[in-house]
Amino acid sequence: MDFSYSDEQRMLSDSLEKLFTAHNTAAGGGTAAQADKLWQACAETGLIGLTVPEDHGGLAGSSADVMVAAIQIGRHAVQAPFLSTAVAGAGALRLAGSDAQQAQYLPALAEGALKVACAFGEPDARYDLADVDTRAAAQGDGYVLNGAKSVVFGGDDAGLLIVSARAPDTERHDQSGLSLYLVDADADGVERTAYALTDGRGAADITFNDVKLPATALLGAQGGGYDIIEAVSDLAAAAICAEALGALEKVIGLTKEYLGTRRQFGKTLGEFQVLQHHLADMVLEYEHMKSLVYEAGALAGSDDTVARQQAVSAAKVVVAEEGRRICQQGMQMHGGIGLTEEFQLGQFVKRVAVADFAFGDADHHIARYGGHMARAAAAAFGETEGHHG
Amino acid sequence: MDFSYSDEQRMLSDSLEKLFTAHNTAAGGGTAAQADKLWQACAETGLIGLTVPEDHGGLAGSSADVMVAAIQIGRHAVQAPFLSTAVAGAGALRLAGSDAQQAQYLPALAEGALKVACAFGEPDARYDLADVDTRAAAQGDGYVLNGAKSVVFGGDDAGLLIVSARAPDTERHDQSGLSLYLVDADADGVERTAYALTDGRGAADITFNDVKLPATALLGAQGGGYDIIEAVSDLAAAAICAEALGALEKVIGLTKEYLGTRRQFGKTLGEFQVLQHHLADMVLEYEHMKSLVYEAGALAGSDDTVARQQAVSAAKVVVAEEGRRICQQGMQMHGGIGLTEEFQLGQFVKRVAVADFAFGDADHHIARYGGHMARAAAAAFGETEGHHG
Amino acid sequence: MDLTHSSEDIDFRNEVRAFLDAEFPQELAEKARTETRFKRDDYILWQKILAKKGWIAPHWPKEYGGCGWTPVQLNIFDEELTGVGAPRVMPFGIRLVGPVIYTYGTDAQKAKYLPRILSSDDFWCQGFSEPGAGSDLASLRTSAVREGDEYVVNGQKIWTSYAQYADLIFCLVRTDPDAKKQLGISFLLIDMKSPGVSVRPIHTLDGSHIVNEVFLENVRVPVENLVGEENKGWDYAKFLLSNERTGIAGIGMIKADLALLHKIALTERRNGKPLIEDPLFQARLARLEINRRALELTNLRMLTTGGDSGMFPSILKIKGSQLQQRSVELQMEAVGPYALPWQSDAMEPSWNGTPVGPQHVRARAPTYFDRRKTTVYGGSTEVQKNIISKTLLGS
Amino acid sequence: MDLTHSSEDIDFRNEVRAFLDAEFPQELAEKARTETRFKRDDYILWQKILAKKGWIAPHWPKEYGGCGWTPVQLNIFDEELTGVGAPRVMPFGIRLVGPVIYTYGTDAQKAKYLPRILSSDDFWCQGFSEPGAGSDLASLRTSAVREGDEYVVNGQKIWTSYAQYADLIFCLVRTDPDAKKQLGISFLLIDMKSPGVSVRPIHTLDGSHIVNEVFLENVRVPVENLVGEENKGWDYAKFLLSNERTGIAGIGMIKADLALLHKIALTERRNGKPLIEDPLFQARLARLEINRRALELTNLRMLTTGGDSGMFPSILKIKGSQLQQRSVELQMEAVGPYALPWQSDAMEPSWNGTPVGPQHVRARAPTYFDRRKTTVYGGSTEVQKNIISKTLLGS
Repeated sequence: MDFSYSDEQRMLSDSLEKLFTAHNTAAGGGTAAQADKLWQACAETGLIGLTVPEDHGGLAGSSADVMVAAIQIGRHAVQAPFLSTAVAGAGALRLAGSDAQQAQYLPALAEGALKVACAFGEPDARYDLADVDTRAAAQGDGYVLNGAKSVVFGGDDAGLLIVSARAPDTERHDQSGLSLYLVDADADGVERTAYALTDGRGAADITFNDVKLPATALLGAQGGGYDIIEAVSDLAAAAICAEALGALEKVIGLTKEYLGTRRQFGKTLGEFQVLQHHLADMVLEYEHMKSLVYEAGALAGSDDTVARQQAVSAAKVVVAEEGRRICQQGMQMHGGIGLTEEFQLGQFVKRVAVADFAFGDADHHIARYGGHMARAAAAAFGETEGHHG
Repeated sequence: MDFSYSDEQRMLSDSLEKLFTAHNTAAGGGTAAQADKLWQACAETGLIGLTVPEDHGGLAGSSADVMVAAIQIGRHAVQAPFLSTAVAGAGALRLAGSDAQQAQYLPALAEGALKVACAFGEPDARYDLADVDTRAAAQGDGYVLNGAKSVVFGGDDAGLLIVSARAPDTERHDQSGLSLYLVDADADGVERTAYALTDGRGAADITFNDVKLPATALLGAQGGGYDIIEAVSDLAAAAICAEALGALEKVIGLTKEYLGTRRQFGKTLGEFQVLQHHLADMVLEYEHMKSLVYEAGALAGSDDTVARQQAVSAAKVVVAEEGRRICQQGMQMHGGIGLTEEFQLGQFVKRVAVADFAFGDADHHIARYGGHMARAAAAAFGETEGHHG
Repeated sequence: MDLTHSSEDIDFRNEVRAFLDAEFPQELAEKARTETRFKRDDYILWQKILAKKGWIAPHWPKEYGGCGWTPVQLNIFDEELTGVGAPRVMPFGIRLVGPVIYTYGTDAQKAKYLPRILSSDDFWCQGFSEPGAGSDLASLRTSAVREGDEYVVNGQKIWTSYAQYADLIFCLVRTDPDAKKQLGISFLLIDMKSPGVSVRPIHTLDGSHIVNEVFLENVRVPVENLVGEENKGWDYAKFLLSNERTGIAGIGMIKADLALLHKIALTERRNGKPLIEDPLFQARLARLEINRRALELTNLRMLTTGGDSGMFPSILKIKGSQLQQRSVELQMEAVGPYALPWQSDAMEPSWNGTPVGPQHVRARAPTYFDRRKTTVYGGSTEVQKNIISKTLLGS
Repeated sequence: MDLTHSSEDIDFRNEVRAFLDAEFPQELAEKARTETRFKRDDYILWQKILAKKGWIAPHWPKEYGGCGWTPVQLNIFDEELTGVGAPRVMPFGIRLVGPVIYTYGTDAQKAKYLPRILSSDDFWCQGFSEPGAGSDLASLRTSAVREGDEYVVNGQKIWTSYAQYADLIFCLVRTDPDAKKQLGISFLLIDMKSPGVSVRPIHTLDGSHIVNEVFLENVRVPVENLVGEENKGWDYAKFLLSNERTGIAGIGMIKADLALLHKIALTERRNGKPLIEDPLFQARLARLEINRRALELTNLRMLTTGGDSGMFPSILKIKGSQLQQRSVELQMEAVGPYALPWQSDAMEPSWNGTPVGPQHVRARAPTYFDRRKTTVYGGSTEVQKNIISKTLLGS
């Protein structure tokens, strides 16, 4: 039982701290050229290939290592597509890719030459990853893809899309009908509407109109997509929780600083007991959240699906609910200044707001956690009958 | 639009204030003799016959008048069975009784000579009033009753029980199979286990074993019981909300007083900003609750079933949730003393705890309110289809 | 006790509805429907229509152009207007400085300003807050030094809503630097076109531009622009702030927000059902509705009984601002992943890009951030709770 | 970073389980199952079994009888014991006064008291709080005046848990009435059988009798019962209270509460389904479980890293006491109308009335009221938040 960073993790964290400080990421996304430069620098530190196997040019890092990196990304409000490429994209290729596919894509990914985005969500699906209406029909040796994906993280400038689609003869929510396909983002019939998310990072809605795919586009087994989709989504959820944790550390730090300096009615704000207790509440919830985010980081890559889902959902619920509350309290205690674009609090608050609604909201994860809980309870005590009779 | 008491209501409230103060009800239930004396005094002021029609010896008061009385009952922690006899019992007889039945029972009720209890709840039914397993089978001219009722308010010493039971050939949850029956509490086959509720008032679990009932025992139409049961339950729910409101006024008053006098760290507690704000929160929620309790009182007797249910459920949800929170905060601010039997805070807190779980808990009423809300929304905007496609 | 509306009130509501059916401009209705941000011309257009009807300042005394309506009628009026999505009547002239002028102003000031407030020919803004003086308003430092028939004003105001549209600003200024905090303050009317006045926009987290910094550098203001007595400005400010607070529960707005929320919750689906039928979301929504109900009743109770005590405005302000926030928070929750794309620009009338998702998702995240201000301005929640507990416990 | 238990820890857990299987008395298990209140003999019975095994004071230094376990093992031990419903080891001797004696006591005191604490031959209670000194402990007024070889003690203690069972009480007394608040206090050990000591029960809202008032009238206490130096008692009290706080998160208890809650939620039904499958109840329960998970991890994080700062005990105390309350609150909600019958007496071993409803409903309302104390004692939530904010902001 050890909650502290390993030496390697500490080094990773320190090097990212230096890198992001040097690139002044907290000032916003910057120009395209600046973003490219940062991305290359990230590749050079090994960040992009963090979870890529060593023989494909990566560091073979764990989900806990991803967490360490993501905390720094959140603390520095980095807008680079780490989550979509290095966590989700690399995760899907690692988990489902054939040797040939891994060899084809992972080295380029780790070098920063290939951005990847996972396109799982659909306009009407909310957070149900099995609710897929995009269809891949067999045609000749390959497939033809039709459908629409929405709010694809990193979809704005990814070169490779990993798309969930179902066999045409399967029903809308049937998990076993799902497969994953590798799609060149510049292929004919791929159309994307790019936009920024609340925290400034890029995303897209993407439609596929008769997109022709070769046989080699299939990622993993035919009909075996759902488990991969869930696993990748959990990797992303755990990472965005860690990002939020880093951002919340800043929200609390800024608030603490403001309370210590801003004066009103002849005192610093920090001398008002009500504000002291609000700050104490923020820290209280933050520390408990931190433990859950650590656990989610540790288990996000676990083979034990139930343990993984419980840990990720627990962290996600608390990040969504308490994270939102901490941000609201932080804004409130800053007064007007906390609501301006100019002051840096806003970008951290917006970062947390994205974590709130990405990869399943609180209701989604409370239901998933509750389902596991109910099953475990039933197994422990056995189903019982009405007792009063 | 007028939220103030009428002159008659003010007189009723004042006379009860005097009566309960004179009988020192806030000191507890007292001896049986003291309780009898109080009950007779209540009858003499007209309290027990408050809603009984004038030609049966009552005051023909409205549900708003019941609310006015119930607030005083809560403020003075009166344990007399007002709710079971004067609200629920009288309500059921008024709403469903034939002329003969009303003439037979209501005058005795109003005089304080007959206590009545409504036995609707069952051991396995939780708050579902249609979930009735007690059965009344036709036999000769009359019926034979079998079943069990639980947590019957006033069931400990009522002379007359009003029992919900279903026709033997109807299914467990079928509303249309329900009827009401008047049962002599001393009849053969009636067995009761009497006990006190958390706030000290009397209740009972009651079983019926082949209890023979005459034809005249049927109250209201055969199979028409459910609407009456719901209406009576709403009368009781509105009244217990008003009781809780009165008790909460005391909880807040005692807390305010304590904050003003108790000293710690060289100051009165009331000088600590955090405690000031806790008190402000209590009052803030109390004032909003008060408005809802008033509305529930005004509409509890309404013929507009939807309006009645919405108003009662709204009040009940807030009394349960915010009432509990106010009590917790009140106990917390009193520290140890607030948790002792000796100090009077406890009995008001326990009063509110009974209102919390009687006649439907927060989940029950939030679902009822939510159902009306969803239906109204659908009617206003029309059912729509998935929109993103 | 009678909690129903009288037949007079019902007639009145119908009269307002008929007026709105006939007179509320189609173009404004369309902007409201698409959640496009109103601009200066939109406000003026609507205010002039209300002025023509004689309904621009209903709560003013009749002699100055008011309507003589009961508090309940004023409430109905507010509800119906916000119900159709009408731009809110800018409060700065009508609700704030107008009553100060007709209560404390000279005849000349009344004659000069009141008609132009009613006609919306002058657009006003409010110069109270300063960088170092937010909730602690009385610590303000903008100075006005008398030189002959003029005051020379120097200082800075902040959080000035719509200063970019304004013709005039009413300011609190310090005229006696030696007096104790509240005692040396005066209430001054300043032409925004005066030399030395400059406005710097403050962009807020929601991506909009409403508030500003206003810089005052050697601004010369005629002494006739002083309202009431010199160094008595704090009294007028307190009078003005008490008017500000009563309208701030925002019940009309909350009802409009909830109507939109219902619409969204009927459209969005979870587990194959409309969100409004999802047990968790329905319970949250029902709780919010019940709170709205409680606020509305409490507001009416206060209006009809005059309030039990001085803490009622604070009680309404706290609950009202909470619900104004909570309703848009649930709107945001309702659209799920579509809360993520940032489409604040799509709310600008001039925007012509490609929107993401259906109409109803665009304003969700920006509106969530925008509403955070409601617990900060007009006396923060913390300040209101101080007021309540002071009323309860003495001080 | 490695969040799994080591194999040593797993072995240890199995060892504890094996011991409990073999040694936890059936009669105590039955009392736990039926939620019957433990009495003096129950506590002593169990403590003597633990003492025989050598596990009665595992966190003490080995030289005094401790086990040398790691913090994680101590945690496992606590979890397993509460998991089977074992009576909690009374903290007054083992957790509170024992460490004070072996840290600050004389050799004679160590020799006299420590063995009898370990063997449970002495039952201790704690005399800190006074009627006018709750959270503000240092304002205590019980006086001890030196007369020859004795102190003469006069005063009153309150909220003294289990004073009715106690052989000895450790007290804070004021030995220097002129010194500033914290400076004139001493730490005294008093025999409860001394003339002048009397105990008055305080009955609490849950219907139980745990706490008492203890009156001290001209009680003569030998000077050798002074611990450490005269007027330095505040330091020892602080040391003692810091020990009190670390155990107070009550994770073992929360887990046991949740196990019972699961059982109830599987049994009780709503809309034809077990309550644990009801969306609203399930979400509440899941939220509580997630909080329990967070508390447990945070506790382990603190134990293994030594805590990031001085605020950790307060963080654990606040969250722990909240969850200790919340879990029994949900237990009460789970039984619905059966939360109404008041059956506190049915929790007494001597009771022989007719219970209402099934076994699991009886203790619900009393336990709800009993648990309200957890946010009051051991430093109230408000005091803990003061500590946290002081750590964050300085003071």
